[in-house]
Amino acid sequence: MKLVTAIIKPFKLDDVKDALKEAGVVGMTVQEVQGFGRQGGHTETYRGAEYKVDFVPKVKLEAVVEDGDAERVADVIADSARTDKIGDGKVWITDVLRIVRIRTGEVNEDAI
Amino acid sequence: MKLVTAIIKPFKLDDVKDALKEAGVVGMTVQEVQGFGRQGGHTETYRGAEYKVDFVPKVKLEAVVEDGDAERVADVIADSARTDKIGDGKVWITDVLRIVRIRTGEVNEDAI
Amino acid sequence: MKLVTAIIKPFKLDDVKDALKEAGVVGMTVQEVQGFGRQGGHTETYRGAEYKVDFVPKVKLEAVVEDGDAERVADVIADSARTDKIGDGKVWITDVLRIVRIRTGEVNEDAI
Amino acid sequence: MDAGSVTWVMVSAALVIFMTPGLALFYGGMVRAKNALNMLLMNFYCLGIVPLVWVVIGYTLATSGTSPVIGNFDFFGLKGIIVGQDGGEQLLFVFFWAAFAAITPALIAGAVADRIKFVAWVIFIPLWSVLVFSPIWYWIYGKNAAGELIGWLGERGSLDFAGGTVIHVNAGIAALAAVLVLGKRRGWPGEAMPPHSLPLVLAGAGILWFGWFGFNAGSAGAANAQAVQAFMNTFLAAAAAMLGWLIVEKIRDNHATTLGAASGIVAGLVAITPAAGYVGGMAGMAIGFIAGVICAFAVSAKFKFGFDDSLDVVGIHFVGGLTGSLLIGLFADPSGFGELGTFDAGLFFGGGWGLLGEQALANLAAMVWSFVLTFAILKVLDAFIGIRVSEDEEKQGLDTTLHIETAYNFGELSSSGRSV
Amino acid sequence: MDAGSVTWVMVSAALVIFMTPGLALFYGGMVRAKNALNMLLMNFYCLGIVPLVWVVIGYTLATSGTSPVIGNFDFFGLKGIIVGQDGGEQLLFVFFWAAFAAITPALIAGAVADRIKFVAWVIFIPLWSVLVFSPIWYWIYGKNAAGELIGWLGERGSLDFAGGTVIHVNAGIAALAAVLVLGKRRGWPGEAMPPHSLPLVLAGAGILWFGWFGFNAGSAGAANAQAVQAFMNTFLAAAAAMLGWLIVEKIRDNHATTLGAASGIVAGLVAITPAAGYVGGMAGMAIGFIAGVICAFAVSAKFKFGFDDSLDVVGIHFVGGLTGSLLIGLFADPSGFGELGTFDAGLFFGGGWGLLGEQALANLAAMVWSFVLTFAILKVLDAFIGIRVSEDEEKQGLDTTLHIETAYNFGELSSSGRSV
Amino acid sequence: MDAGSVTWVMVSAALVIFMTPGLALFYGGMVRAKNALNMLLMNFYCLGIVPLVWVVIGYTLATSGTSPVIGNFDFFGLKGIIVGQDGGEQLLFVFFWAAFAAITPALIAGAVADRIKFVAWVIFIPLWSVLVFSPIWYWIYGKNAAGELIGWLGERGSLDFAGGTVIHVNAGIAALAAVLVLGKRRGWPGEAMPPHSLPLVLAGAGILWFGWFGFNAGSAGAANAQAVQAFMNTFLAAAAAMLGWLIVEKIRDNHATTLGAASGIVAGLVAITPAAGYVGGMAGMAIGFIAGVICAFAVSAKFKFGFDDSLDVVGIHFVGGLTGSLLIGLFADPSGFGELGTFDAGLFFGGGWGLLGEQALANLAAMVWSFVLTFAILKVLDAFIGIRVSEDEEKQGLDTTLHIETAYNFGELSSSGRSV
Ligand SMILES: Nc1ncnc2c1ncn2[C@@H]1O[C@H](COP(=O)(O)OP(=O)(O)O)[C@@H](O)[C@H]1O
Ligand SMILES: Nc1ncnc2c1ncn2[C@@H]1O[C@H](COP(=O)(O)OP(=O)(O)O)[C@@H](O)[C@H]1O
Ligand SMILES: Nc1ncnc2c1ncn2[C@@H]1O[C@H](COP(=O)(O)OP(=O)(O)O)[C@@H](O)[C@H]1O
Repeated sequence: MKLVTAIIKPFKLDDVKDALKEAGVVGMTVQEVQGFGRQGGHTETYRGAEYKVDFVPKVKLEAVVEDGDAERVADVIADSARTDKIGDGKVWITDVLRIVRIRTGEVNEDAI
Repeated sequence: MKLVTAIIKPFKLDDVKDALKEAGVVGMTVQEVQGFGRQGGHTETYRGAEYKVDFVPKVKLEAVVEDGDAERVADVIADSARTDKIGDGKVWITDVLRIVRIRTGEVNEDAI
Repeated sequence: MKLVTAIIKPFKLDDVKDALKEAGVVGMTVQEVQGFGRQGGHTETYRGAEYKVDFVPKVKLEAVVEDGDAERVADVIADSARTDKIGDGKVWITDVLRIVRIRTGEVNEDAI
Repeated sequence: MDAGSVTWVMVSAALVIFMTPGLALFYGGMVRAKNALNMLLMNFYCLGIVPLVWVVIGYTLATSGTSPVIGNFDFFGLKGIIVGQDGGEQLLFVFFWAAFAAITPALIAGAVADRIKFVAWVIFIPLWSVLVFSPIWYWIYGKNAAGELIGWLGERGSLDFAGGTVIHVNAGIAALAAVLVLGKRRGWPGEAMPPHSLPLVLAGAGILWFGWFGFNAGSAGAANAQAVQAFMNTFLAAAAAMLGWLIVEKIRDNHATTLGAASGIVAGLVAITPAAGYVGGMAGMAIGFIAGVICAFAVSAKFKFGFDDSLDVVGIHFVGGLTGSLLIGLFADPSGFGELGTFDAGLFFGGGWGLLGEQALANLAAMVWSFVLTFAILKVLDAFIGIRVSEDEEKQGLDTTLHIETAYNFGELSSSGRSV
Repeated sequence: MDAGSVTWVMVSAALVIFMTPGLALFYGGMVRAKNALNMLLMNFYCLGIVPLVWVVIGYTLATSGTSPVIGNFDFFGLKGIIVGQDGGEQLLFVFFWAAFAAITPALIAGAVADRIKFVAWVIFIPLWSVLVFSPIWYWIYGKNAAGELIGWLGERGSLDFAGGTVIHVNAGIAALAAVLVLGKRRGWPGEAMPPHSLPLVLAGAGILWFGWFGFNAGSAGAANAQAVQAFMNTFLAAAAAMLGWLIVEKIRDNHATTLGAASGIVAGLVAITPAAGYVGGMAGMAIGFIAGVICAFAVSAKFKFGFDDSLDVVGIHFVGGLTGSLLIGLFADPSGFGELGTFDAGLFFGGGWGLLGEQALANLAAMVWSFVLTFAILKVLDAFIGIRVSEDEEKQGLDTTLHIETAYNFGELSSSGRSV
Repeated sequence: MDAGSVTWVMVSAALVIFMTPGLALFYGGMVRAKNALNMLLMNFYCLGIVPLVWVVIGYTLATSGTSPVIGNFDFFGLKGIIVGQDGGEQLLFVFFWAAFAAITPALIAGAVADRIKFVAWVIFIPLWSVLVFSPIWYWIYGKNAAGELIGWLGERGSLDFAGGTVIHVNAGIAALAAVLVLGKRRGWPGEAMPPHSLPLVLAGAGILWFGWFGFNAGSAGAANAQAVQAFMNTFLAAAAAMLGWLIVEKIRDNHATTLGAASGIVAGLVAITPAAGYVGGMAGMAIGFIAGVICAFAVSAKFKFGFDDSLDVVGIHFVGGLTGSLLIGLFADPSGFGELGTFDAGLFFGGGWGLLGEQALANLAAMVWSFVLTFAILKVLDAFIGIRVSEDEEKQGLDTTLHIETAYNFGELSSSGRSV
């Protein structure tokens, strides 16, 4: 199995989730993260004092998929998350040695 | 070393943590995440308008362990996190190439 | 490519980020997590009833880097995050099979 | 004026002033976190600009002179209002009413939430206050030096105890005009836009209810029997409306909600506003309950008709205010007020259909003027400066883009950053 | 009644009404985030239903007639209460006391937090108000048409200035009965259930203290010397109780806490409630300090005895109310009140043990009635509809399961979702 | 004293008391989340200790006797103040002023935020109240038994309607002394320390504005023409100052901010405090606007001079209070107040430079006394017990280290833990 990890723009999450569902991905886990990259941050001003905030809100999405699906899933994510503006994020793939479904104890392909 | 990652129900965290401590796992890192899966979400209603929230609160737990311990630790987590109800989550194992303890600079087995 | 993951003390984040920038790392993703380890937690008291909170706020930092940079980046993080007090955290390295920049579709080294 | 009544009106003024911060929390909690500060600021800004506009020009236009439609400049810039001469009696009402003038346009903020340019709002508010609020106020409350009602609606016998028509119907219909000019939020209605903090909404609702006792019972202008009755009615109407709304929810949606309770309270308060000093306690309860039920349904109309009234200003203030104002035509009962009962009786209390007709006319007049002027002001503003934020600003949220602040910085990460 | 006093009672009524939203925030901040809305709604609901029940039936049962134990139906549905006839004097107290009637059962919400079915609460509150609150009120405050105390306790000379027995001891012991019927929360006491927002708790405490000036000083029923003294005592008792509680914490736990300060304030306010208009300032300070210290210890009793009084209604309202009520027996000092000093003196001021005995009797009577009736009502409700939520609902939290809402939606993820 | 005025002063006292919780939220929202509770507690503590100190010793030192510089012990522990004798008139002002005494040192909390030891604060506050607040109060407001001003500044004709000098300049300069003793926060000014909850700040600002009507208009001591004028001025000054601050921001920073609006409100309220009962409405508006503009610049001075006044107590209270106090010298206009206009006229109203000189002198005297004493008290405290927390405590935050609590526990994880 492979773990596909994506960093995307928060407001694209619903689109990505729908695209993944369509592509047959039935499970995923997401969380709010802060990204640092080319996009740059923004400044905030409090009582005239200016601060630079370097981090930008992003969403991280993780899905464990079968080996053969990984590249396709990564592409589905990339396609549905794309806005063509800087800061669209990354998708990367890592190897998973074993996965267990806690409820049933099923392992690997059956557990996804 | 191996990284054991688990997605569990939030209210099981204390049980899992205690089980891991008993199993000799001395360090772990957790965070709140949102899960999408078979369990399904819930609806919310605001002034009569209904919304479907697809994501369910989950906790993600990560522990780097020695190679030989990985499967056992995964099983300990699965056993202590099980409620037999849908949405109990997953545990997966990935490979870690190197780990450093920041404080001391110790590496690998010594750093866990 | 390699994924360098670090668990650090929250107030060291700015230092680590600056050190990474200097070391040529142009992108990273961070998030707030809770750590369990040797450092121990703290107690809280509400109306005389005492509770033990085992988890300590930490920051998790992830950066995908080129294969050859991984160890150096891990060391940069470790050096800049070190306070010599217990709870400084860990850095670990895992393997990344493929990475895509969503905006452009570039892959691997070009996508970092 | 006796010291007890001076005290009552001062306290009432303070209470009504407190309502605008209350409204800010009520609305601020209902928008998404990324727009919370913009909402708070739109409300607070009204409490900044309107009192100044009111004492300079709005008050004199709304109260002085002899015309049936608008005041003159006799009190321009508080001219001739000297507390040392009348014991403060006139100035007392200048500021009591200034508080009403301030909250009225603030109500509109709920409709235009999440997408109006702040600079457009900044210009819109004083214009609206002078061009829309002052005239309608004059029509209903304008008096001559002898204290007789001379505004063309008030003179006919229209009743509006504390501003059902002048404030709620007026602001509610202006809200409709505003969203028609402004258009829907991106993503509406498909995307979920849940309140970011319901405790804040409830805190705001509590403050609004509290302040509304000054709004309604203070409008008696003295600590008298009418004030006492208005107080009781304000209490009962809000309570009954809360229940009315919750019952609709329980039956229709199978769950009673916290936002429903808060919304019901406000609907009841809106509805009793025009009627508070004209009806008995059981009628006050009935008006509240009816408004709670009607508004619980009315807030869904926007989905049917497709106008994005973000926080239901139309469904609650327009519909609630109209409901209460018309119900005066049924429930007004001068017999319970002794010598203060100098107004017409409603249909159920022996007064025939006449009063209901007057109420309908007054609301219609206010609706037409308010809708047309609001629409026109915003169209002109849109042509000159544009009234809507860019797509990027709307997506990222107005707080970081328009005010370069963020509402909440809870975590350790949010303190990360350096001064420049 | 002079306009100044009418104003004072109206203001006081508004303040007391504001206390229920204040209590909602105070309690709401103390529960876990997943149950925050349920707590807010339980409180707000009391402000919806109780005033209606009170004006229809509760008020007449609590005040009219000639019996020593319960009123009659003379004022059923506000019958015959016409502001035009008495200048509003009677109606003024109808709503002033309605505010007391509303907050009393709301206090109980703190004990049953996190696990009671909302529908059970909805039914319980009006029943409790009529069956428990009105009778006890009558026993202590019931008067005949000539204005003489005729309730069996009041007539004996029991003192309860603003509701120490009628409200706090009553609600506090009812809270105990309720948790005995309801059982403990799952996980209690092993699991940590920390307050989800202490700033909300403190905001609530601030509102409570503010409102309590109306509660206590308003209970003088006029802007007179007794009101002034009650005001001073309310200020000093809360201040001293805050210090008392913080000192206990510092000595016992080595740290003074914010929740301790808020709790101490409320304990002091509760304790001074029965005594506010009967004691001098230094006695007020002493009562507050004593209550702060006692309640700081009393809240731990639940762990010893194993009853899960979630937010310490017993430890603060029952214990604090009883403490204050009994201390009247020591500190009551009519000599400082001039012609208003028509009550008995306490032990320290030359009055002997008699008053203390009366105070003990009154509290005992209220405790028995309240405990038994509350227990019975909830047992019956439990038998018919069940009063406790399911395990799943309790675990997931009452907000999403009973009210299908969530209190907070801060992040970007929480706006994710689609309308259906 | 008529019941209307008694009511007005009681209401005003309640409003001023409510300001300290309001200040707690205002300040509490502005610090980082890890120090929020400590800030709330520092404020609430003032409302606990100061009233006690005031009734025991502070009040008598501030008001009794015949000396030009300090009172005597005639009213020690409320001795001889019996409501039954004077209808409560004296006690009324004991608690009204106690509320002022409580909030004054609470203001200083904003300057020392995030780093002062709680135990040092606990000791500092009562000392400061007796040694700094009471004497300065006496200098300006001290009267003899015949009601003539005998404090050395008041007797010369210095004007300070509601405490511009006695409260704001005093607390503001004390704040400066305190941060000079205490030193900067670690990381300041390089590190971002953004407000953790601006909605809380705005809620606090709303409460402060609301309460300030009691502060200023209540300081007339009666429901009279001067109270009415003071009320109007309080409204207009805050509104104009909000706009002034926002205009500076828009021009200088290109964005108007929510924190700017809240800050402007407070700056305007501070500035109008000394002047409220001495100037006309348009002058009130001008004073507010000027203060808003000046304070918007003044808050940046700390970066230039390098003193870490965390929440700008110096920039707002000292500068704003001084601005308002000096502007009395220009704008005071007794002619508008009829028989209450017994004070000197300012420069613009035919009074020459004399009043301005007196104002300058009074502020200078207050500044010197307050700065020197505050500096000395804290130096002594620092020598004996240390007034600054450890580096670890400062980094981890004062809530978990000093009070072993956390302000927020939103998520599921925060409930994880076991009782011990
Ligand atoms: N090397 C990296 N490792 C981990 N996350 C990264 C890396 N580079 C970028 N990211 C994440 O991707 C987000 C977008 O990257 P950015 O450089 O801003 O734009 P783009 O993806 O368009 O090149 C960042 O905010 C960060 O969260
Ligand atoms: N393929 C997957 N990759 C990553 N996380 C997953 C995946 N499938 C499920 N999850 C996580 O596990 C949680 C539980 O999965 P779900 O399908 O609801 O129930 P179950 O684990 O009982 O089969 C999900 O909420 C999600 O967080
Ligand atoms: N085996 C592990 N797997 C994952 N995270 C760990 C592991 N051990 C420690 N951590 C993380 O590192 C943090 C610091 O570890 P701790 O044992 O407290 O101190 P130190 O790093 O100084 O040895 C922990 O709070 C936890 O977040």
